Amino acid sequence: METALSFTVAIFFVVSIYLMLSKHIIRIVIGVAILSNAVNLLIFTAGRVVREVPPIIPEEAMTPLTATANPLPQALILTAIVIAFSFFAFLLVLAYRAYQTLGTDNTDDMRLAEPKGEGLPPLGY
Amino acid sequence: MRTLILRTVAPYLTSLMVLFSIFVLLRGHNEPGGGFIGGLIAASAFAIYGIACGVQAVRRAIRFHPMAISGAGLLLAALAGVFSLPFGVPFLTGLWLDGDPFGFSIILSTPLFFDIGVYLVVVGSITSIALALEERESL
Amino acid sequence: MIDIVQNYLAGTLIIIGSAFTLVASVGLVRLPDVYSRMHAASKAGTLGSGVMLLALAVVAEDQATVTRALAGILFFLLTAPVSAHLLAKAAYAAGYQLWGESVLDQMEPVNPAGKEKASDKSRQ
Amino acid sequence: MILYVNHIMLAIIWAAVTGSFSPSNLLFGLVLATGSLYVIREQVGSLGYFTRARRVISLGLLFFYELVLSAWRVAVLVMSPRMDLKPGILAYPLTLERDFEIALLANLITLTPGTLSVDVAEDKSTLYVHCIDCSNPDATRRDIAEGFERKIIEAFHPMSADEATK
Amino acid sequence: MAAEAGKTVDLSGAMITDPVALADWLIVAPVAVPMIAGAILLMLRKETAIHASLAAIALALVFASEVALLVRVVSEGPLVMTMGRWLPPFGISFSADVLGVSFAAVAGLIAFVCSIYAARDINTIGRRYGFYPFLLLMMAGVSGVFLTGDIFNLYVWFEVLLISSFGLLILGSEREQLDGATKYALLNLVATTLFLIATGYLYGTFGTLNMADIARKADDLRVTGPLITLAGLFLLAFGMKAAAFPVNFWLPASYHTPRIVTSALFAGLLTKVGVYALMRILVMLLPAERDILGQTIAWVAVATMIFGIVGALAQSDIRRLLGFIVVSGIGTMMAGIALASPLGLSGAVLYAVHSMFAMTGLYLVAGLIREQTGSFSLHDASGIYRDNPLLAGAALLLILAASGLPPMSGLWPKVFLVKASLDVGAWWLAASILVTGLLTTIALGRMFALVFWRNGKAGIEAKVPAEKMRLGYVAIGLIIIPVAVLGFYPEPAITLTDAAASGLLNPATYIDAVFPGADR
Amino acid sequence: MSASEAFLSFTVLAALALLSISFLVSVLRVVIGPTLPDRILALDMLVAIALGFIAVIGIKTGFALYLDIAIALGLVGFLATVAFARFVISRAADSEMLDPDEQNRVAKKQ
Amino acid sequence: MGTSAQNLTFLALILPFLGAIFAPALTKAFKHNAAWILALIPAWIFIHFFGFLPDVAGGNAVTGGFKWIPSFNVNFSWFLDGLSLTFALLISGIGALIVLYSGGYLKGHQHQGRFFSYMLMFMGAMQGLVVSDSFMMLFVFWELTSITSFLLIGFDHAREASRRAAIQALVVTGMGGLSLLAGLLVIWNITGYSEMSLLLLTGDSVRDSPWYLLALILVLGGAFTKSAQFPLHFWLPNAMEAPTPVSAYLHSATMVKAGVFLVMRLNPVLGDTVAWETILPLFGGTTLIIGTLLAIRQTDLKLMLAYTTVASLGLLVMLTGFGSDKAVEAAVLYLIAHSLFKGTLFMVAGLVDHEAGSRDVTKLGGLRRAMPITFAAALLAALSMGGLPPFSGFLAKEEIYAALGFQDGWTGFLTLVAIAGNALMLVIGFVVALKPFLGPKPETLDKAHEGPLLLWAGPAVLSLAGLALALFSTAYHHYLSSPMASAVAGNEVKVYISIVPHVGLPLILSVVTIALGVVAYLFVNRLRATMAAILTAIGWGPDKGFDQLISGLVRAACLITRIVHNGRLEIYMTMTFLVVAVALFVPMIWGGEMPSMPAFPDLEFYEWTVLGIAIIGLGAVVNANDRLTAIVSLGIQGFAVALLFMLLGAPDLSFTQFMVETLSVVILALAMTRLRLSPADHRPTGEKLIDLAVAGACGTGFGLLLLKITQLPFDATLSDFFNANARVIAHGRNVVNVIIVDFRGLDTLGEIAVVMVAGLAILALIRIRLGQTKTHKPETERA
Ligand code: NA
Ligand code: NA
Repeated sequence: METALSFTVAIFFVVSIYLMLSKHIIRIVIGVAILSNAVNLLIFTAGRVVREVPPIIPEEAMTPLTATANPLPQALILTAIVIAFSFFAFLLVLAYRAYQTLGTDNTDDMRLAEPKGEGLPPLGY
Repeated sequence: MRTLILRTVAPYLTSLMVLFSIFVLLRGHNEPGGGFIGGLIAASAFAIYGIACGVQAVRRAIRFHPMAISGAGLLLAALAGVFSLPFGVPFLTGLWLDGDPFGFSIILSTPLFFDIGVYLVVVGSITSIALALEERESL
Repeated sequence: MIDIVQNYLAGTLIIIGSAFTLVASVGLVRLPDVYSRMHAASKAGTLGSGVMLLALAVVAEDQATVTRALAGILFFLLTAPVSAHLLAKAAYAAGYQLWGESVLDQMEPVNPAGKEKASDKSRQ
Repeated sequence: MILYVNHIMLAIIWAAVTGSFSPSNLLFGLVLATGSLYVIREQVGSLGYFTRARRVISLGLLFFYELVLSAWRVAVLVMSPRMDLKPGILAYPLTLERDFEIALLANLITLTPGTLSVDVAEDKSTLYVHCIDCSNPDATRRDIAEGFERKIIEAFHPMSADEATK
Repeated sequence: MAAEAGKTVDLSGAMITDPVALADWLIVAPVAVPMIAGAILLMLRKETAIHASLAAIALALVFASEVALLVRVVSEGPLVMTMGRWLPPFGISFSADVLGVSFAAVAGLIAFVCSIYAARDINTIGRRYGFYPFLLLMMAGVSGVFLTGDIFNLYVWFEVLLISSFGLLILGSEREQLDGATKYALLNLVATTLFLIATGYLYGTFGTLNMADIARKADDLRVTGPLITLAGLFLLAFGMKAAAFPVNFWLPASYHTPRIVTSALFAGLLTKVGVYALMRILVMLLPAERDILGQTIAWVAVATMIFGIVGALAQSDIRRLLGFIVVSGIGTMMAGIALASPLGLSGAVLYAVHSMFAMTGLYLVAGLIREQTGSFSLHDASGIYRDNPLLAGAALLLILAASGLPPMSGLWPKVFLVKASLDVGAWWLAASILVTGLLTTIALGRMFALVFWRNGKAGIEAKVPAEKMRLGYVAIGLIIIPVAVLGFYPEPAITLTDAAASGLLNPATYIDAVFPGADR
Repeated sequence: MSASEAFLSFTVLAALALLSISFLVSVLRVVIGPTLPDRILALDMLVAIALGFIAVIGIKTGFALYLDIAIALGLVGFLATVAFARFVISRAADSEMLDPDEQNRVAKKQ
Repeated sequence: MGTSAQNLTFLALILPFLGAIFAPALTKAFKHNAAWILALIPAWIFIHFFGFLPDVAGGNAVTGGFKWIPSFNVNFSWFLDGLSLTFALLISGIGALIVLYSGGYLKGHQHQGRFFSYMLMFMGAMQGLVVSDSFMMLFVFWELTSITSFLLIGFDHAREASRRAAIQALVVTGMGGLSLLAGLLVIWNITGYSEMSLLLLTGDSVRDSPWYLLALILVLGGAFTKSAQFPLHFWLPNAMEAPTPVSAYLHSATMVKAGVFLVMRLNPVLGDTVAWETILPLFGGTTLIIGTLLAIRQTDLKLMLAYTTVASLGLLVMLTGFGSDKAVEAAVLYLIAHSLFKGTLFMVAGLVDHEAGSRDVTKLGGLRRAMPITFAAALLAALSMGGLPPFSGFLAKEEIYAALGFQDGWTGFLTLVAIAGNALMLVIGFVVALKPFLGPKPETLDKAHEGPLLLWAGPAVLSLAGLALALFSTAYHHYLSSPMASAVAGNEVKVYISIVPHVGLPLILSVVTIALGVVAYLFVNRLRATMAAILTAIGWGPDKGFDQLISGLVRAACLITRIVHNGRLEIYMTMTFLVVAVALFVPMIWGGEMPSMPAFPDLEFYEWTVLGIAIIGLGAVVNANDRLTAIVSLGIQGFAVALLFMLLGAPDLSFTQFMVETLSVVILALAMTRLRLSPADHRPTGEKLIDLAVAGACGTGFGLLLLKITQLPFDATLSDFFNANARVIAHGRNVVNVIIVDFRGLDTLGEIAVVMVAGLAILALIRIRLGQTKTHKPETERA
């Protein structure tokens, strides 16, 4: 299972990075969303995989009766998902505002902070 | 959105979803769920309500500014952590009051208040985002 | 004894449910326009998932799960037609045409949302 | 009165969902229901009374029957090698006036054979229905009028005094 | 309420049984106080009048608690509190050592000063849309970074401060702000994601997240585990946060776009967090791997210094110029990490502290320059030496500091780092540090000549009310005091940074504090 | 394993197979489109299939807790459709907002 | 040294700085007469140091100080031997006179107080420099002299020339300072000593070290820049932009001598090697000749003096590097004499400028009647400069010729250089001292008259001191020159020369020099014209070069920065991920951390399906032509991940993932509604391939590393603990939730802080619109 997941994680990364490398702001934002999934799967896999047994203690027991899926990476991923979602939302709205204000979805044209063809600073004293 | 059908169904759906979200919140300690998921469900409910009946309806419905709710959530969660201060135990130590007040096992405890804080933060923030976006739409 | 009945019933239900779901998916592919496809999704699809939830309720060992499964089905029945309606309304308002061989369209003359599209749309 | 009914219903749903009908849980459900109803206080109009329960159940039964039937028909249609379709949108003149009833009708229509509510006219006079077999629009209109619409009127329309005592 | 269910259970195997003294809560205060204050301000978002004072009080409290904590840590060694009473490594430990608390205290002071400056600079709309909550939450994040002893928790605090910085960055929504924020946000997101990825790998390898636990397990895993690759990933992730070349693009793209007080805050807090993390993770947790990467880090340091200061020379906008100087300073700190000798690390920490003060101060000065002259441009701004000698004097002192010239704070760390480089024969590293110092002198000297000495359009009247200027002076003065003290009498600070460096190089006391009595 | 249990586990596998096919078929509709509402509809369908999938997995593993996920999924799946419909309608209000290939599709019957 | 003396010396070191603080207020109160009060500071310091003379003349060094930065082994400690004490006396003595002179010179100036302040700070820095025992203290004061001189040169800040000169001085001397720092640190590393007093005892260990040459070059880098050795001399004439008191003090008597001081100080340590005795005379000699030639070319009094200062510094460096005790004696005598006559002449030049309104020799003349005292002082100084008896300059010149001689080709050559230089300096001295005062008086100068006491006191005292030293040469040698020469030579040296001329080679050379000088004075105008023609023909000098260097630096910086920081997010991203790929693969391959070949995964068919759907969804996202397809496809892969979590025993994750994916899609749809986005990928195919390669490398790297890690044994201690205690102690059956709210509650606290702040930030982003806040126009758009 870990092998298949490692392979899947690799594909997730390839796709997300490929999208993030584009100049299209929305594609980049979508890439960010996929990146978060890639990372979550990565953490999940790194914590090793046990199928189908959730880490929930049965009503009648005080500890799990069988080997369960590793709960810690799940908790970590939950935190990471929430954080990633917050960032995703922010980025998306930022992209939206940037598009609205700057009038372009091409990051090559978003160059106000570091404008093209800037002049030299004063050469005198 | 101008559709009678959605506008009619949405309030009921919303209240059902809010109810469900609280259920998920309270059960989180023992079954899948918890403050975050509960909060997301409630926020989804308000989003539907907002799309169907307009942002102002939601704002009136929740009375407080969503971000204020969010702030209250963070405050509650942090205070749940600080609550352990007089007991000579570290920050965020769980403290329980045993009991079974509602027939199913909710135990009053600092982790519960912490989780409620999480719930409020998520409801507040996500609702705020959805409403702000929706409001902008309907300009 | 109860177990056996539960198992057979649940097994049957999930086969029925998944079959309906498959049919709905096939319909999604085979039917000619978005409005027709909605019929497949909103009927066979809803029934399929509903039946499978029911199966879960059947095998459940506590009453809480049963009531929750039924509540879930209720939620689903409440939302499925609304989504179909919204999608159809949206598609129509946005000007997505009916299938070319549709026999009737009584909607557009009186629908203000579609008005601007009406002029350039050939009518059946 | 109406809110009270809603309260009870929501509290019962709460109990059903949590799986415990203990008094304290029902009480708690009532508290929660208050909260969630408060949220929609503007939209809640009058809803029916317990006396309508029988008619509502009757409507429900009809609906489940139609749902299964419709699913089956669609399945057959989809799986048949040569789909013989005559789709179209028809206008259905509404006699219902209240939003709740119109919405209910529209949803029921959507869930039943070969029909799909596309929209309600602004003036609530017409329901536009997409039919997968629109070869006989009048028959379809009649089916709706005598099926769901009538049942809805029975179940939810304001009753005259004598009806209430039946 | 304290009726604890665990009474019948033996807790000693799972929980800390010693009671926690009230004084130990000092370690939580730097995170909890700003967080609670931020939440309250958010709830009072319409009461903008009280925001500034409430935030200042909270930040003063934070600073005070950090100073008190520093006193304790210096006298008693690392202080640890494991949250939720769980035994480490199961609960999240806050482990305050000299390194972390020193950084935290400096950050606290800077945030406090910025809150004072902001009181004059941020209008009602800025307040209502959360300037102070952002500031406070950022401070909570920064404190969390410096205090936590858990690597995933470190990630969380990184994100807290990052999202708060987003908020500060976009407040105002000017056109170039949006552009800058887009780059800042995306590239920083990549950086923190890399950090998260590396943490995931680390967990998969070590099975633990507690830093002290990792430090004591690293020796065993060195044989089988891919620790070099992990160290490389951490280096990249934190290098990016620190704005090291060639992954520093986000900083020059954005630092000049927001309100000046935000730039000042960023200059003081953000990149240093990355430097701190590099020290903590690479030097303390993975020392053998850091040795292997040492040469790489050194070249990264050189490139960062040189490209940074070259960038500064190319700028017309004062804020952008300062942004590049921040970058080149990062290179200098990386040099210390590359050397990882006691002197080099002490120098790097000292440099970080110096840079936090000096760069914040310079950005605040830039703000007043704009108010006086109406421009941030070297082309236009002028005449301050004539119109406002006090500001010019303050600026000069900060320029001296940033250039590493006596008698201000920049001198000693630079000397430390040059000496540490020469100690190992890395003359090229020493030369880069010195050349960077010279080029910084040129860049800032030119700025001083153009903006302060040159008289432009004659007689620009200061349009700013004196009262408003006064608050700005107070803020800048509060920055200059430590800058001067670090220059004139650096001994106390050096004692601290030496202790910080030795704590990094000999983590035994740190580990013992987290796992008292445990056998290493 | 009793006969009923064997039956159940067989039907579970069969159902999973049917659902797997349904998944792929619906995904196909998302990919081929051709119109926006088609894709939205297919996504809606996917939610329904996922719901069934969850139910079947719940039966397979014996964990009823999956039910809550299914309910929540039903609810938010609805939200997604509402939002998409909202999206389509507001774009319709300003047809220039349509992507060019979508514009072609809307106008293709001319 | 007793405690009280120690305290007094410390007071002497910091008093100028304290004075600097109060100078503006004093000047505000007493106007220019504050000079009288402020001059008491250097005067008292002079007296304080004067008291050390007998002790030092007896061969003892005065030391003292206290710990400053013990952790770095840096002390605040002083070391007063013959060399530093002489310098200290010159600095404080001339300093007192300069303060008075400044009082008169800048009388009524708006910022006279500030000027006093800078002057005193400079004085303190210089004082500290020469008495420093510890390297770091020396360096600190060294840099402080650069900084204070920056402020003084730029005093007249409104003029661009002043600003340029100030920056030039700062850059050149600052560069030297850093070189010095490096040199001192290298020496510190070689010897382990960071104190002069200790270092002077271990010269051999430095000379024998393989790092010697590096240390030498670095130290000389400091000395040569400060002492304006060719080709780094250009900043000094430009520094004449400063008010004349600055020129008189910094650029003749004190600061520029710091380099010579350093060379002299380290002569016992670094000297006596081939490198030392080649480099120093070479640079010194060249500077001497070029300095004098350039001086001839000038018509401005101050510039002429400035170039002769350059020349003199060259001479001093040459002598110090010559390598004999005699040469050291000569250097010491010349240094003292030069300080006195050059200080005088600068002040005279300032006085003339102040009274006559011009410093152009071609426009000056006939002032002898109007300014008799000034004329007298100028004459005395010029004679000393010319090396005529009975002045201290004469003693120096005699000793120079005695030291150089014509022993071999090299010394003969250096002697010729010295003769030429001295002759030309004599010319300049005469031009400065005689030309303004003799001959007819132009009408424009009618109003000129003698300046006030404040102005002429300085030149008068200094010029007389130049005479007095020569007349009382025995005392002079006993107390000053011999101790100083001993300190420089590193061994006991006695100076005997007096105004009674040596009969022999030195005298002959002196006569030749004077004769040459007189002849040249007669042809000075022709010489000047010739030099001007030559310089015009060359057309380029280091001064111009400085401007070219700075603007070239700025241009190059722009070029580089516009390429590296080009404002294109796409490039930034590509670069970043390229580094990611490198960071993954290089250590993995190089450190041998690759995974082993895995077995084919054993998956159920529905697990394959879910993975397949995820991958199809990803493909659809990449392929999507319009954004809605992309969004819907995004939803597909998200749902697939959620299903995967469900299959892998993570219901909470699955739950959250479903919710989050849906909400992401919803927010996307809401936000995208009004955007009119072009559907196409903006990239041409070539770029796509590059991006794909980068993405592929990163993805493969992440996958391989993950595989490697999953092949390791896993330590599940933490999870076992959580499972064991979740219900028992923390009362929760859902272990994941217990971790979230209890075991790792702090993570969650941070997490909700993120959510809250994100909500607020998004609100701010949506709500605050352009122009709603107090706007400031973007600066960056101006170009
Ligand atoms: Na690209
Ligand atoms: Na949970």
